[in-house]
Amino acid sequence: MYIYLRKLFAMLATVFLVSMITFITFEIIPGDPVLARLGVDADEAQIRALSEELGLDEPLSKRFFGWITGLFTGDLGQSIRYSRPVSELILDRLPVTLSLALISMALIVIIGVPLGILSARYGDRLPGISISIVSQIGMAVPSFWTGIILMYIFGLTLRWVSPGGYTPWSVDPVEAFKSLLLPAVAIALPSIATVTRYTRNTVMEQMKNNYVRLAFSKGLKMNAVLFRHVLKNALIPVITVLGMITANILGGSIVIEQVFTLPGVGRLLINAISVRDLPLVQGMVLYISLVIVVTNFLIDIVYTLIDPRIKLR
Amino acid sequence: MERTISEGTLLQVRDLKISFTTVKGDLPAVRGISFDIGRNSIVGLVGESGCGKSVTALAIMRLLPSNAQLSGTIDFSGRNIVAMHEEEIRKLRGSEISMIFQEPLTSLNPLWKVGRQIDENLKMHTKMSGGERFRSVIDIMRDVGLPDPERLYHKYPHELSGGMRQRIAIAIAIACRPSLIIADEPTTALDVTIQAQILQLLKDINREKGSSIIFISHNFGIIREICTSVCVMYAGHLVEVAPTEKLFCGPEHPYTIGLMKAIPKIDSKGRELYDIPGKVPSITDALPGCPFEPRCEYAFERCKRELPQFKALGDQHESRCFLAGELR
Amino acid sequence: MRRILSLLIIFLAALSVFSTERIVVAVMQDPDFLDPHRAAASGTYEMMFNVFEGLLKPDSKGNVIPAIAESYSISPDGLVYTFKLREGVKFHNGKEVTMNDVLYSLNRLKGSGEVRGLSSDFEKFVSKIEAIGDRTVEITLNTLNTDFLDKFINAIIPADNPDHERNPIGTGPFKFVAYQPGQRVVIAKFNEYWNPDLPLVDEVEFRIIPDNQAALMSFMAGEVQMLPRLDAIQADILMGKYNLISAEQNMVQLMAINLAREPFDDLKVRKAINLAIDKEEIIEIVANGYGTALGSNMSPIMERYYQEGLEDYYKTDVVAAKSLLAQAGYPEGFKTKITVPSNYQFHVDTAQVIVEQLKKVGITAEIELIEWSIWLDRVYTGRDYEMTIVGLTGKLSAYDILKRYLSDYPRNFYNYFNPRYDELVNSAIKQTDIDKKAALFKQAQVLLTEEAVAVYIMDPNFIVALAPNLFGYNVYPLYVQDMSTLYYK
Amino acid sequence: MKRKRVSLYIGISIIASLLAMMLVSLFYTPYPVTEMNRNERFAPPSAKHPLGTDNFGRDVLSRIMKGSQTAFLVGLIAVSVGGIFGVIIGAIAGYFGGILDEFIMRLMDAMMAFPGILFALMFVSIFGVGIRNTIIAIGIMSIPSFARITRSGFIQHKEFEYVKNARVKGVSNLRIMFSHIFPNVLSPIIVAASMGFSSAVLSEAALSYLGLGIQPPDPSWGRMLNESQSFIALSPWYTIAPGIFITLIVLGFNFLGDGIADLQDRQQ
Repeated sequence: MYIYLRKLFAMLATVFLVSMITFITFEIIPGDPVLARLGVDADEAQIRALSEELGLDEPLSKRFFGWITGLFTGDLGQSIRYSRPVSELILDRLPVTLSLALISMALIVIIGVPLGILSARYGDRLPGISISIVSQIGMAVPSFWTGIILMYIFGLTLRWVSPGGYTPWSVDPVEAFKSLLLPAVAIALPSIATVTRYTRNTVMEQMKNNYVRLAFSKGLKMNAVLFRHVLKNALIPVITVLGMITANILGGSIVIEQVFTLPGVGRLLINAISVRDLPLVQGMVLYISLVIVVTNFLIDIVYTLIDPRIKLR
Repeated sequence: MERTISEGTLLQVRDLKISFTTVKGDLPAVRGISFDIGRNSIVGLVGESGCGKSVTALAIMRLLPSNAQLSGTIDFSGRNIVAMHEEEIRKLRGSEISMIFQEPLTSLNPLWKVGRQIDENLKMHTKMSGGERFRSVIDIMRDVGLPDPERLYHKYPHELSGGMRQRIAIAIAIACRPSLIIADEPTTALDVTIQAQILQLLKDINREKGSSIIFISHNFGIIREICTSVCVMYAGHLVEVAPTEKLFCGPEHPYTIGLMKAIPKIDSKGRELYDIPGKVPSITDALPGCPFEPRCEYAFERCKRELPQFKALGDQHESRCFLAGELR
Repeated sequence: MRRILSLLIIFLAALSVFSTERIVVAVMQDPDFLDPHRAAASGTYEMMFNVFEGLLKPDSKGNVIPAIAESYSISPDGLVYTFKLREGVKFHNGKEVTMNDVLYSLNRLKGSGEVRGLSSDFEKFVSKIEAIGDRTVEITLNTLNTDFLDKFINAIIPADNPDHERNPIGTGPFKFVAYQPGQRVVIAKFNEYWNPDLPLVDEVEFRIIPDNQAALMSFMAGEVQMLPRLDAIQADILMGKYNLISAEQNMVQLMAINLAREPFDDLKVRKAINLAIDKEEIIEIVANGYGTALGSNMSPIMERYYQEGLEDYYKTDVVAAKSLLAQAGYPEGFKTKITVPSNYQFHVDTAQVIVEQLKKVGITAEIELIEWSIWLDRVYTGRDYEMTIVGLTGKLSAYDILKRYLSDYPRNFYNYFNPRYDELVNSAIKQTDIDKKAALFKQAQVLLTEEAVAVYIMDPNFIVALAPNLFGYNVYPLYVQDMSTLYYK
Repeated sequence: MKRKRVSLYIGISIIASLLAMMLVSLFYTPYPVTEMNRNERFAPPSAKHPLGTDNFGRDVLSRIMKGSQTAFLVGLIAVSVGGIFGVIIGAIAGYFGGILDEFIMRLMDAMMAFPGILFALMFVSIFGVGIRNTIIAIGIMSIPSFARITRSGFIQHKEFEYVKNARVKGVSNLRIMFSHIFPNVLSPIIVAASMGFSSAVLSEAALSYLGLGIQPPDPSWGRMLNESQSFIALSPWYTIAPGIFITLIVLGFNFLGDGIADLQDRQQ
């Protein structure tokens, strides 16, 4: 039980570290949130009113601890740019980014892993070569370029999906899924290729082991050996890559949300940074670091589930 | 020399050739060997590493890599394994013929419980229900001398000692009561005390379960301990076949004689160890005549040109040498 | 029974969907404030123009016409403005507009007691706001400001509304429905609008799509029916298939020159730069021809105050430019930097054309892209730049446009301090006679041109694309989308 | 066997040709890279302009050639910065484990969680604007991915016999890590490198949007891809050209990496 406590502490330490860096960064990079919001035509009286309301002149340490204490009561503070609670803004857009991440992660695992195994099995023969070439190209194509092309083909010419239109899950799940599928594919494509290559490499490596020969000597078919014995052993490095891919998906979704005009957290983050909306950026960095820290924690857990030799340290 | 199939023979190998096609051309690993495995006998396959004994074993199981070429016949109770379809031989693997490998640590799947790895065999080849299989696995584990099988069932390979892991491998091999077990140097990686227990175990299995065993090793001491008859291999050829005691008391082929001399004796303290001159020919060397000719003391002109045939020396003792029977 | 009832409701709702006429408009940014007195960004007024009205409101010609006020009069000395309230004007919450609301709104702008006002013009110029009976209000200025009339388009809002930001209430043709940050602002028809025959559609959604390529795609796919501020290049793509309307948008794109920096304090250098730059080429390459060349800080759409002919004052002349540079002591030219905000591709492209043009006279200009917030901080406030390109959105009052160059203007980032110019502009604002006032503003423009304070490039035309069946769009000389006159046919 | 060398040859040929183009562009391009031509805007690919012209009438081929300098610069420096530090950090964390590993991994999580764009903004505001600093920032941003992959490789391999044997023989930890374990962990790292390369080239594009990447009018493939986006309907070739070249250079390094990894595997 002690291990889990230590892990929890480590996770909180990371989140605290990231939040502190964010605060310090905002002190370093120039740019005044009040002017960024009101723009060039702002009237002096309006600038004064907003600056007083935001209280930006308080010392850094006071604001940081104010934010931390607020954290415990679940209050992430007020967004400077939108004058709304940060938590409300994030929760409003979380479903898009989360469902986008989940769909693309599902695509990556469902397509990437089997493809990797197939290309490992038919290594030198035609299917093996063609899979690896396609996966190479998939990895190389810039994701927002694929986004534009997909949008062009399915949005404008084939009209299967309405570009720029996003219907929330609560309104119409089918429509919501349709509008998220294309962007999810654009995000997933490069990562599918990566997972395919990883799985192929690790499966081929595992095939050299003696336990594979033992499995064959038991009279198992090739597929049975691959999926019952080799796959589980080959999954460990693949899962590490999946951990890393979560970070790419979060990063990738920023660009893809822009191309498909999806109201996700990614776009909000870019916007918040450019208008120096510290509380909002802080809230989102918190959310992103939680997602990453939790995913990595889950990965460590999955390691121990798969490989009894590895203990949770 | 034609051999009739007597009902006492389980496996008959006739003129088995195995070569591997590689970028550097075809490498002949086994250059035509013939031998028989009698029912519930333990036959030793012995020779220095690289003589083709492991490849022969894998050939019997048809587990050679895709670039291997097989010719000749391996007759297993009426059916030629070499000609079998993959589906056919696959049904035999694990049920009729099974195999034990050398490396206990790496030959078990590290991520599976040991019990389940035994159970998989039963699942593949029997119609037993889950409960029956579990009880059967426990019995088998007890047969191979594993303490407290109920607890051990749920352990993982890395939690067991080398000896115990090899016992699990043996349990896997005997799960479906195969008629033939191929043991490829099963005790080499174990220390002496455990080695003796494993050998005793194999002997018990052979006696009680009636499975014949092909025991592959380079250690004559072990061979003498466990085998009923021995085939000596050299550079892809079979050079001498004989019942165990006959081979150790009266080896006929120069190579076997040399090997016997090389075995250090208790009373040979202080005397220089004998070593066969020269080195084992590489797989790519063409060997027109007798393969052992370059290192043979008794070699003469004819040995260079012609490959000697087997000469029967009575009581199933044969040697592939022109001077067979005249050397001592 | 209950099941049939619910089916009926769904059916009715479905029916209403068909009958409600909706227009989806693509806009670039979120509103900065929904509270009208605190909103400053032009992008906000563009939308909320449909929700709020002041005592007066602008018409499509750029004049101010009565709205909540029925009529108005200005005292001979130009100091006292008297407004007579219109009968039966209602707020979106159904309540009638009372004198108390008018006073509350005007005082909120002027500020009362220790609470500072939200409009520095009201704070500076207004001395007294007085109600006469419950239908007339009188506002007295402390000094003469003939452009002050335009200030009365500031919104009148209900005094008893606790949260103007989350729940904005006005008197305009549309009432506020919802705002989802980063996604959309939705407004709907206000049935009790004082002008009964407006608006013509039931609902308008301003959908926030910052990426102009994505906006174009949504428009072509029919997701969006109106695309204001179309990218000039994209206009060619839509030409013919959709109806496009383009006009000057009263915006001045200029390349500001930091007069406090060597060598730009020398008039000859600034003249040379103006002579080197070919505005026609910039308009053709960057704005795809959709632009009107300028000579000074005024767009021709402000007809009454616009000084013609200044755009040809510096006819492109490389030889003359080089000789001027030589006279100023830079025969070989010099190196300089053009700082441009990175998120305005239009200005970035302009800078790239200018770099090529300046090369011809020996000036090697390097482009330095900086992020918008840094630009506001370093250039607009800190005045730490050599040359920069920016677009200033138009205002109804000429004074508001030209006051940026006054010596005492806090954001005079040109560092232009010319008492002659101050005198011209400050006296113009005091001039009640329109013609005299216009003449003074025109002289001020000539001064800016003669002194080459900046390079006045163009008024980039405003292009709006409308769905084929959408009609009734009026172009305004300022950042406004009047949705009340639009209808489907 | 044959297939392994095929990917090596494809990789080498693609990279060689792109490298040749880049070297040529150092001193010759068909047209001056920033020369505009008013009446040849959006010209389709022709003999005169093999890849057509952009919205300023500039020759796209010349800009692609010049842009290749940035692509190689950004890709190689970023991947080497990220790779070297990432692998070292990952190796230490994976090999030694314990508290050190815990600390390093938490630091990596923090770096991964921190938005890259914010980091680049901060890095550049401290160390000054310029393509050099932007590239280093991109490099630092890719350290966590290398570290994580190397660590997982080291964790797995340190359990193997050959490592235990080396320890028993008294070989120093450093030698074990870098001459024994590292070669066995090379192939996943190479895959990470090619992945790092492509994301580096694309982050330059994203950062150039914030004014941090290559300053115009100098071209970079990322920026060209970004800017050409709004002309996709009018002159699709202007969008396709940078897209293809970015794909090509990443593909080239992928195949190269794949080939090296396989060659290296086969030697064992």
